[in-house]
Amino acid sequence: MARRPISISIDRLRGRAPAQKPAKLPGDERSCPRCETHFSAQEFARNVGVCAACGHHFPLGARARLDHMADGGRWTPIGEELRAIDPLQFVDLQPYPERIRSAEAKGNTEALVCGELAISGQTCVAAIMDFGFLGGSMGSVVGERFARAADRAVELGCPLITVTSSGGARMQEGVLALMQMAKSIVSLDELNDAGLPFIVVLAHPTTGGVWASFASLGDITYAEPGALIAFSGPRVIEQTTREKLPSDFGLAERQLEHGHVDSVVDRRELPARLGSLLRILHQPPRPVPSLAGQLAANGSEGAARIARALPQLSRRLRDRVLGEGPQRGGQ
Amino acid sequence: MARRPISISIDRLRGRAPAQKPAKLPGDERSCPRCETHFSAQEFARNVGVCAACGHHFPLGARARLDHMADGGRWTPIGEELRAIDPLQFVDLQPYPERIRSAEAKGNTEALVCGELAISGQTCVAAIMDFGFLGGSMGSVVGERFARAADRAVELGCPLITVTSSGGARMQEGVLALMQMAKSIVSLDELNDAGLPFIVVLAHPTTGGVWASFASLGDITYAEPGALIAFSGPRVIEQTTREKLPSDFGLAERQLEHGHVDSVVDRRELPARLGSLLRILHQPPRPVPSLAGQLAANGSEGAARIARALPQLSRRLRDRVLGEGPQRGGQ
Amino acid sequence: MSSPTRGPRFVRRITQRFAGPEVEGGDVWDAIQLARHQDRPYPLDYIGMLMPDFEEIHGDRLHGDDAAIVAGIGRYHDRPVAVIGHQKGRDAKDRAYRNFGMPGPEGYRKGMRLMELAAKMRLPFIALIDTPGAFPGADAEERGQGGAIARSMLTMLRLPAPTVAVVIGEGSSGGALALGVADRVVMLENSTYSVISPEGGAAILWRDAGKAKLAAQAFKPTAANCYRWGVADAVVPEPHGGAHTNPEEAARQLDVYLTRTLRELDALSVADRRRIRRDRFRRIGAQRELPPDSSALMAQSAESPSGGAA
Amino acid sequence: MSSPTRGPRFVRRITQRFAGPEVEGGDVWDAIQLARHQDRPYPLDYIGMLMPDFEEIHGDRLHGDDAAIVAGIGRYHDRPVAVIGHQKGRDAKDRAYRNFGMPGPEGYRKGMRLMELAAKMRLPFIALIDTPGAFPGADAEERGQGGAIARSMLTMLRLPAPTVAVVIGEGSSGGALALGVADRVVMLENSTYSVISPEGGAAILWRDAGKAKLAAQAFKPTAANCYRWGVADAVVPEPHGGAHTNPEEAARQLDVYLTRTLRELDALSVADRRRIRRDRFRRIGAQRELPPDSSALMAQSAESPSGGAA
Ligand SMILES: [Zn+2]
Ligand SMILES: [Zn+2]
Repeated sequence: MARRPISISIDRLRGRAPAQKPAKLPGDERSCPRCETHFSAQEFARNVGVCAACGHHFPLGARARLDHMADGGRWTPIGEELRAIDPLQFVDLQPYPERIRSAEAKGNTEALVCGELAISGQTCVAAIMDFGFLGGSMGSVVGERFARAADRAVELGCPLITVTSSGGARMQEGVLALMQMAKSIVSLDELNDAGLPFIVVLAHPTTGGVWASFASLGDITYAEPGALIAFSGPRVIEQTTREKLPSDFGLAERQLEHGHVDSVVDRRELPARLGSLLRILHQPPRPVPSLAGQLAANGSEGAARIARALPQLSRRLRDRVLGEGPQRGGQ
Repeated sequence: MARRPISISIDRLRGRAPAQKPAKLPGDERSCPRCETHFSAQEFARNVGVCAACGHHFPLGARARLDHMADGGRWTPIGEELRAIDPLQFVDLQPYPERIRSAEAKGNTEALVCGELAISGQTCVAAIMDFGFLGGSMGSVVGERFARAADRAVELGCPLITVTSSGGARMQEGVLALMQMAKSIVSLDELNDAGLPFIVVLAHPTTGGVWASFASLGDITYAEPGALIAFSGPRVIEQTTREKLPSDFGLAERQLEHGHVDSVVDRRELPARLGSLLRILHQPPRPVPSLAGQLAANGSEGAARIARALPQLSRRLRDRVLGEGPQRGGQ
Repeated sequence: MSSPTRGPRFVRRITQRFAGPEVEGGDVWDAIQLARHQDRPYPLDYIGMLMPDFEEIHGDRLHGDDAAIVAGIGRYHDRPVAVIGHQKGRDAKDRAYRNFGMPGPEGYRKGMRLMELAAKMRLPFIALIDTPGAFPGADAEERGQGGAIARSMLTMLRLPAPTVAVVIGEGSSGGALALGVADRVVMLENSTYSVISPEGGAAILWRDAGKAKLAAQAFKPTAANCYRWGVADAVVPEPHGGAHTNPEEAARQLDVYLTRTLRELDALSVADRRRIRRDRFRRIGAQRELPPDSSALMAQSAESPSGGAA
Repeated sequence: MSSPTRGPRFVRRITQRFAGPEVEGGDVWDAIQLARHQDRPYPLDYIGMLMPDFEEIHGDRLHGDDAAIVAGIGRYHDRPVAVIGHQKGRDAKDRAYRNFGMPGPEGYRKGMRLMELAAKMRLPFIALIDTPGAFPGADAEERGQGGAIARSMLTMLRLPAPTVAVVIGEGSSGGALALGVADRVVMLENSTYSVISPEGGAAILWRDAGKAKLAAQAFKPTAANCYRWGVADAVVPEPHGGAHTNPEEAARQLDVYLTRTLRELDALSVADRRRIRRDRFRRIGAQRELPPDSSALMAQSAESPSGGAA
């Protein structure tokens, strides 16, 4: 039974220092902000945005993450047809539609990309945030795509996995963006009813309304090394309370110590870790017990006799009446 | 609308310093350990064991508490017929049966006295601990009486009130005493299913297994001023960790600050406070909705039609099937 | 009766009734000032006026008690109801004690205790929202501010009995929404509901908290707009000049609304209420959907802002 | 395979099978030494032997992570199960890290997270009990040690799927029982289950922790006695000399028991399991009941020790 050791200590779970902005270099070269190693775009891609020298985790796009996580890099998009509009006719330093257009020009269609995929042979649905699209901010499209991803997980009876990276709610959609927090919670409640696992991977940074909604409600929660995880960012806190924050404030490793994260996981190991987790959680769909059997088990033979006479009772009704929905996990 | 102010601040909820052992005086006179005022047994009884001068709360017997709380001092005992036995043939410095006999000789039959009563006209069941009976320790009789009190509350559809004062589980009944913690939790789950409030009043001292079971699970939790409330007592903690504890460690007022108590209530005001609370919580028994109506509301007309044809379905089954037991509060 | 001190009368009536056009420009800023008026009734004022008997609960059973949230059981029209609200302070000392109505995780967790009792006893749950946001502090973060807000929403969403959230002053950020996942969400006429406070938004968008007025104009967080966007189900009228000019009348209007709404919601089954509540939030948002065959980025059709009156 | 270092072989077989007479006097003390033997398998050892795949969870989402409790999801006979246990350390450093298997409230609250997941996914829940008791510390008290234990019991009692608690070493005090409110409670042959550790009991009863041997003889906390009292539903045999002499064999015996028991419990409905679980603990205790017409204190009849084999 060769496998990784199970007696994980906090020390071994510790990750690395926080990320800074990568320096711009000529051509496609990059430099690691922590160890200053230079490497090419190919090396960067091969290491899924992790510095091979020191393990620093660079930001990574949602599609690159999906390609990396999915068996054979194959995944089927969910909710791609959804696009942002400008319900408030919002203007700050720039009109909102212009911001959307320039974000879209970089190749993504929104700050959340969802797909159906297999990881180590296990079917799942993934909802991956992209910090490159308006700071991963959560607007109406993010909320609706997340909801459709959850719907699909319920349809398939499989786990939902999310990788978060977000500055929070999208200011430019005002209170409608705020409401997406509640909308994401509704989706989690649907998963709860279906008995399906919700797995969260916190990437740098996960802040504001995303941390204060679905991102903090994982059944199992991983975080990438050095990821900042906070409701209020360090700058806001320092300005408000005039307290000097520790240099590792809100970082994944510190959040682990404070009980908010199950494990700090290197991005390069994420597909294997998720595969193992999905394998453990996998539950074959259970036979829905017959109404007659249930009522009999509950000790009322008379009612059970009646129920046996009711083959027309739909499964859906049966589930609702008995308060026991189908229990499914894994694929 | 004359009534007490609702904007209660922590400051106003604060109580008084911890109790020490009262000094023995000749005759029936007592002396307050805090302010040294002397007073007679009559004065003591009139003030339900509270020093009229400084408000210090003396220990008070369970029967005196019931007489004080119940309208007109009238209450009907529950579980009085239960008595301790010696399942382990336990001997420490004294055989257990001898300890029981001398405790019984002081007038009480066990460390928990239960009764059915009215407070400000509201029916309720009370389970009151007596520190005078083997340090209020929880053995099998305490567990069984508590369970019967809870059963009676479910039968009556009324709230259960407990006043706790205990050194914890009763050593002399060994692991059977430990199990009474779990047994009390079962009773709370029965109250939960019936939707009935559980009100806790923490008196000095509430420690060990009593604090770590039903005493800490009140829907509303009052504490008497100066009551020590802890799982491990200060002496054990100081011996184990060699830390010096603050002088107010575990006291009601400090527990309020730490979020474990809703309000510190002077014993003299307790009947009025409980009466007001019961009045607020009072819910008339609800009509149990018909199965047909319920199923129709759930959107399944076919099933509703079937259900309308089933008058023989007992109410009990209906409740279980629909997952909605009768909801009752107040009397 | 704990009626608040009366402030100077506001002569200008700045908010149109919800049928009218939205409030623009400087008027939005005035609306925000009115929503924050220091004499505006707070939850304990409404509770005092509507619920002659009220038992406040304290503490989260974990760490402490948060005075920025008041929670308890009140007797309302001869039945017990669970009530919660963000409580600001009126004078300097009280304001500090209440932390300006900015809760920490302890406040939301106290709220979840109340929700648990409400679930067990099937009590209607009424939330009165009035906060500039959850408290931004390092301690609050380390005790799980984000998770407390998220879990508060989830717990509220699951309540079996009717739930009503009323924005009575300023509802800003997740700190407000934590108490806002209800069957019905309504706003008092001069209240505001926004993704963030104007100051917070200005600091982020213009990198200058002084640009709060600009931010307010961009967010347009008035009751009339929120009604139009489907964020508020109704707008409860306030007395002429604002709730602070006549708190009893403000409470009376709220009472009329709550009574009618609880009656409506009481008639539903637990399952129906849950479904309606989920659907309500599931629908909120404004986006467009490309037709199935469109070639990705360029398509513009099928605009479907799904907000609007519910 | 994380099998523990083998200790010196225990030559004396000190515990009778559960049909035999109870262990008396000095033998009880020996039983306690065996239950505490430093080479005895701990939860992570059993997990490693029985569940090739295991995902440990960390943290209570409130304050911290408690290494005195291990909790996670394991793959057991091709299905997911939730597993929790008190984890002592084997060497000095590990013992300090695990706080000698004495959990704080964070440990029990991590356990409640696992229970929540087990409830949602309807996973069987297996608890491996081995602790001298919950940690007695001022901080633990202020973060609600008592309430954490109580709530852990209540949460475990409500789980929908089968629950099994196994005392694998020493089960002392509420800190042990916090994980023990299960459908089936069983003890390994050389384990002990007691209201308090012998040292703790001696400190209270004789005011001298050195009288631990006397206390042990008074408490008689062996598996055989607990079975007789109805506290344990079964006793799982250990290899000759104790579990530490042959951990694989100990794990195999546990596996046999768990497999059979989960099969039995799986066959029941959620409602039946809950009823059986409640009834099990409702019945525990030993008291007598006076006949209805007896004149109070003097009556001696109707002795009804309700413990005994379930
Ligand atoms: Zn590097
Ligand atoms: Zn005095």
